[in-house]
Amino acid sequence: MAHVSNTIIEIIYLIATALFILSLKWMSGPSTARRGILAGEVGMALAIGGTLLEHGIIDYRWIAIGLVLGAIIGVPLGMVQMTAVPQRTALSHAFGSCCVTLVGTAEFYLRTPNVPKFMMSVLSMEIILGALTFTGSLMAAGKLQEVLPQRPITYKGQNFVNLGLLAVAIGIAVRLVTHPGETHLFPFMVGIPLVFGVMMIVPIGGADMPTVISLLNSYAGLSAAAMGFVLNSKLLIIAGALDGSSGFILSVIMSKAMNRSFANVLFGAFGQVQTAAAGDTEAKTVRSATAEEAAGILAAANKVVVVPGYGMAVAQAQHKVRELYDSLTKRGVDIKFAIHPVAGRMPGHMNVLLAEADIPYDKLMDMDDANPEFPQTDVALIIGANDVTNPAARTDASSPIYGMPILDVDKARTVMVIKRSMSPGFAGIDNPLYYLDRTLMLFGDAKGFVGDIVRELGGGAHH
Amino acid sequence: MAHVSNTIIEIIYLIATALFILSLKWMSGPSTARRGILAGEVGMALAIGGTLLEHGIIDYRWIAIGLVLGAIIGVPLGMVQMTAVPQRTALSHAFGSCCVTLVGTAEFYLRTPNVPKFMMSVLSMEIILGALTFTGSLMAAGKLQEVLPQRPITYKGQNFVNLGLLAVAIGIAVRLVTHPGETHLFPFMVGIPLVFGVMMIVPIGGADMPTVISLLNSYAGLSAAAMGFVLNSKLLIIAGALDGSSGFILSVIMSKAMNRSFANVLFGAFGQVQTAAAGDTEAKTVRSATAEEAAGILAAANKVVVVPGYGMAVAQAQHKVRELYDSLTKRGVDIKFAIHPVAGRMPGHMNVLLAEADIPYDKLMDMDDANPEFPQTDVALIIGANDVTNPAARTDASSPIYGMPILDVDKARTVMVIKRSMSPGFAGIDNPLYYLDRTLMLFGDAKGFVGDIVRELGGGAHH
Amino acid sequence: MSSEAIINSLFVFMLAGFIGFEVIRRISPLLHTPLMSLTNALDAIAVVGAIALAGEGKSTLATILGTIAVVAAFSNVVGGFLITDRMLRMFKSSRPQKP
Amino acid sequence: MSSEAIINSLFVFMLAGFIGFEVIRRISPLLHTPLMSLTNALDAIAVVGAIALAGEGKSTLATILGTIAVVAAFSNVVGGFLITDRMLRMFKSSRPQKP
Ligand SMILES: NC(=O)c1ccc[n+]([C@@H]2O[C@H](COP(=O)([O-])OP(=O)(O)OC[C@H]3O[C@@H](n4cnc5c(N)ncnc54)[C@H](OP(=O)(O)O)[C@@H]3O)[C@@H](O)[C@H]2O)c1
Ligand SMILES: NC(=O)c1ccc[n+]([C@@H]2O[C@H](COP(=O)([O-])OP(=O)(O)OC[C@H]3O[C@@H](n4cnc5c(N)ncnc54)[C@H](OP(=O)(O)O)[C@@H]3O)[C@@H](O)[C@H]2O)c1
Repeated sequence: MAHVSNTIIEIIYLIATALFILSLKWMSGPSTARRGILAGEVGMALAIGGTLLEHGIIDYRWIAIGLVLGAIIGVPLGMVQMTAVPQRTALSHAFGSCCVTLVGTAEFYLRTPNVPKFMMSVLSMEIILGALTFTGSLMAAGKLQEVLPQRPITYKGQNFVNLGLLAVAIGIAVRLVTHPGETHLFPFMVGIPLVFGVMMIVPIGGADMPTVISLLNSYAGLSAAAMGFVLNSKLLIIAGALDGSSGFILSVIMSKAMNRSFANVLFGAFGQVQTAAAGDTEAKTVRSATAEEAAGILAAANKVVVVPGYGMAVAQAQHKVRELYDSLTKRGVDIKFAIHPVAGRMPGHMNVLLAEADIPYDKLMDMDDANPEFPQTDVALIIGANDVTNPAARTDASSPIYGMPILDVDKARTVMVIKRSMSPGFAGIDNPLYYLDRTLMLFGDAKGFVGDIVRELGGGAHH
Repeated sequence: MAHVSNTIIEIIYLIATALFILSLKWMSGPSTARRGILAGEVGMALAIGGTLLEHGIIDYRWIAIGLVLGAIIGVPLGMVQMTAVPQRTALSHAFGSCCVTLVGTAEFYLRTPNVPKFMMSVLSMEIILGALTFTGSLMAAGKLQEVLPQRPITYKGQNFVNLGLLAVAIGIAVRLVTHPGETHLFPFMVGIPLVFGVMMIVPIGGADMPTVISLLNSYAGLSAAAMGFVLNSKLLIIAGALDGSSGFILSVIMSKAMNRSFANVLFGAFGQVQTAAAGDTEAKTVRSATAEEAAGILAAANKVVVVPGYGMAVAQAQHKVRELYDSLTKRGVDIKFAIHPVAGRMPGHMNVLLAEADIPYDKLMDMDDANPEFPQTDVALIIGANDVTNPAARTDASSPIYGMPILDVDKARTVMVIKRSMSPGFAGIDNPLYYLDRTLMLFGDAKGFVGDIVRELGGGAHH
Repeated sequence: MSSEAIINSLFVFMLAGFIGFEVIRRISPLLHTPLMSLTNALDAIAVVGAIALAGEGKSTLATILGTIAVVAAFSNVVGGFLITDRMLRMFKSSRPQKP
Repeated sequence: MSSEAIINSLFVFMLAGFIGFEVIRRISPLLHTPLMSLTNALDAIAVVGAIALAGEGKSTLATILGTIAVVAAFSNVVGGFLITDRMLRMFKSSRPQKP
């Protein structure tokens, strides 16, 4: 009987797994994505339900308490502002890997001293990855939320210390694999990675966090998969593998689009981004314009392409941008949006913000669709974007972002750039785009300036 | 020890499986396809090598004999003419399912009378699917090779008889699941599906075979997967599942492109294609032309699109077509090929033939790329194609192929059709295209006629 | 943990890895942010392991750690699905959306 | 055949099915014919089962059937790879082919 119903539970897990896979398949496009979530939710419900049926379980009180508390914490985590999504993501990685680490620890103390070699190796992997992801993600969240200093903190021999820590942890793991009885070693195998997680993030600038996060994402997936090996749960192995590959692929995409060597990312993106001295800026001259003039040019245009960037996010300007979109559309101007894969601070950042402001997603073009359009574009309106529009990536072999694929805004007839100053963006380098004759700088906060333009347009703009 | 080395063998299988999957991934495009084969070959070598290492094996003589004989038979099967590929494919399905059936039979007699229920059910599935695929594929091969009568043989209550047979076989299987000791029933569980396989193909016209073949392909895959369940071999399960889904997807593609209900295919494509009376043909008039005139028109054209079909295959005309391609290209005419997904008699049939004749594959357009081109095309030269160019599919709701996606050759300025007569194609229906004013019929054998055109072009064609 | 169980797990891991790559690679950049929060929620399936620990009462330590682990993981389940759903609700098309 | 083995097999089958669909669906029609012969060759992996039968000498019947099965399956292996390779050799691009 017990036997049979275990089989039933396994079959429930099988179905849950299939639903998880379908859930990701359906995320492939907006039209099926909602169905995707549903599949994921049903799968999760089945999996949890199945577990609750398991025979080993004798006491449901603690489980109940845990679930209730979890829900209570989860709801606010689900309701955060869209602009807070990056740190929220980091935080949830921390929670996930916390769970994995705790389970791993408990499993060890339950099984020691007789833990088979393979089992002990995956267990160690689970715990080391889990622990460093836990503290690492917390640090990342802290930096993104700016409760921790954004700027990289570096000191001599840092990499040496960090890698040293990791080596020690692995050494202990090896020892435990051969002598699983030496329980006194175990706390170090948990503790040292916890420290390493912190040290690993310390030298990384806040802006680099997104890449780190999705890397931590794949670590979290791997540790979950390792946990699956330990508990011999295919469901966990598969979920972990899916999560791991997702994180991995996203970090590859990011590092490619940021033109950073992938190795550089894989090894925790040590070191900070080089800040080129933007001293020679004063030399060259830029043309700036007022909201009134900008509104006039926009109203006169047939085809406008808006290029949003990190600045729109920090300024929370997306709703004003929506107003701009409306009033220009009303005037019969064809207005579209060009989204660079790493515009903003996380993959798809701009898409979510614009979607939040109810801008239809079929008006959003990705880089490959957008670039052929710029030559026929009257006005390219850049709102708080910088690096992703930097022509130096195409032309100047000495530039740190040389070779990074960018949006060819400089091909448009007129370029207008909304930003607060001449200061550089994430890559910390100057942008020759601003010194072109066809370029107009619109200095000011994205939200405020776009608001002004909208007002100008509202009050029957010129002609 | 034995234990360890079994693990090693399992790991070899793991690698082999990964290579099989990569092999299919790399088949996605011509540039990586060769690598795909290599991966498949290495995987196969590993798998066979691993098996030979297994401890159970005490006597290698029979294995050696089997492998040698297999190789001797395999080589000629690998060297057949490209035009013989359909029947060759059918034959290899027969061989594969023969192997599966034999193994299943042996396994039964080794394990009876104590065969667990689940085991017996998959074993039955393996044998029933295997057996019917075996004879079914042989029949298909015979019809395609034309050693068997091509035309469908039908009689009253045929479907009833066939489904009845299948039902009986399944009934026996059920009985054996509950009473695995009743060995006397077993031969019937093998024999009846063998008969069913024959009966299933009898009523199906030779031209329908390709669809049947890829359906049998997915059956073969399924039975192999079932065998994997019986032998508890993940390698087999995975290979079977891959093969099964491949056959399934191809038959879906075909049935879609042929505008046949997918159910109709799934249930073995029972019943034959309705042959519409093409009696009213004489009524309408057609214009025909000589090779000389055709050559003149082609030489004068800027853009020519060739639409090959089944006729080119039977006439073995691909090499002449290559000559035509060369001489027109030399004259600066832009000549391309439009390939309908179900042109010919198997998926990708035309692509292989044209590739055999060294026509570069980037000159081959699939339907979606080709159709927008026809309006700017001077001459659409149809060589032995018929149904895939039949405008009735767009216009005539009463036509059996109404709704089938076709190549819009009738949008070209001039249409030239090489075929031997006015007789219909696979779908057995008349083709209104032939009665358009812009259409010229070039009556003759594809090979001969194209040859004549080439000669005309060679001998300084008009102007 | 029998060596067969290990092999099984390796096979499953390998296959799941392939699926992960095939599927994720084809998700449109438009949805990369919701994708992150969805995989987050799915990964929180680790909660099943935690539940077992918290419920099987094998040792006080196990129960305590298990319970904390349930809290951590389940908050991800709830939060992850919630925010993914909220994000996707935002994505609207100007054309009537084909299902 | 333990129920656990069954479950494992089911998991593997399910995953492999997903991979099959994802991968095959994306193979260009250009290569559908070689695809057919390749899957053919791969499916002939059934030869491993046949080899075991023919070699383990559990019974005369098993040995005989096994040997025939080896012949049948291995001819597919050889023939399948051979013809697939021949076909793919034919596919040439007019542009220099990028690897
Ligand atoms: N998306 C990802 O996944 C990801 C991950 C990691 C790193 N990155 C990196 O982030 C960068 C993204 O490029 P990006 O062009 O979107 O941003 P960016 O290059 O970082 O430039 C943002 C610009 O916005 C301006 N800005 C800041 N606050 C503003 C406000 N309130 N109002 C108006 N403007 C404001 C800033 O100029 P002022 O200070 O003069 O206003 C700054 O130049 C890339 O270098 C990318 O590699 C992206
Ligand atoms: N590709 C697949 O996977 C597949 C599978 C199953 C069924 N089918 C079906 O097969 C058909 C394929 O369409 P199709 O246009 O390629 O072929 P088709 O519609 O069968 O027409 C072939 C034409 O070629 C002509 N022909 C035959 N021998 C010839 C020769 N020696 N020289 C010159 N012409 C010759 C015939 O006309 P004459 O007799 O007057 O010469 C016939 O009208 C479709 O109906 C499709 O549904 C395809």
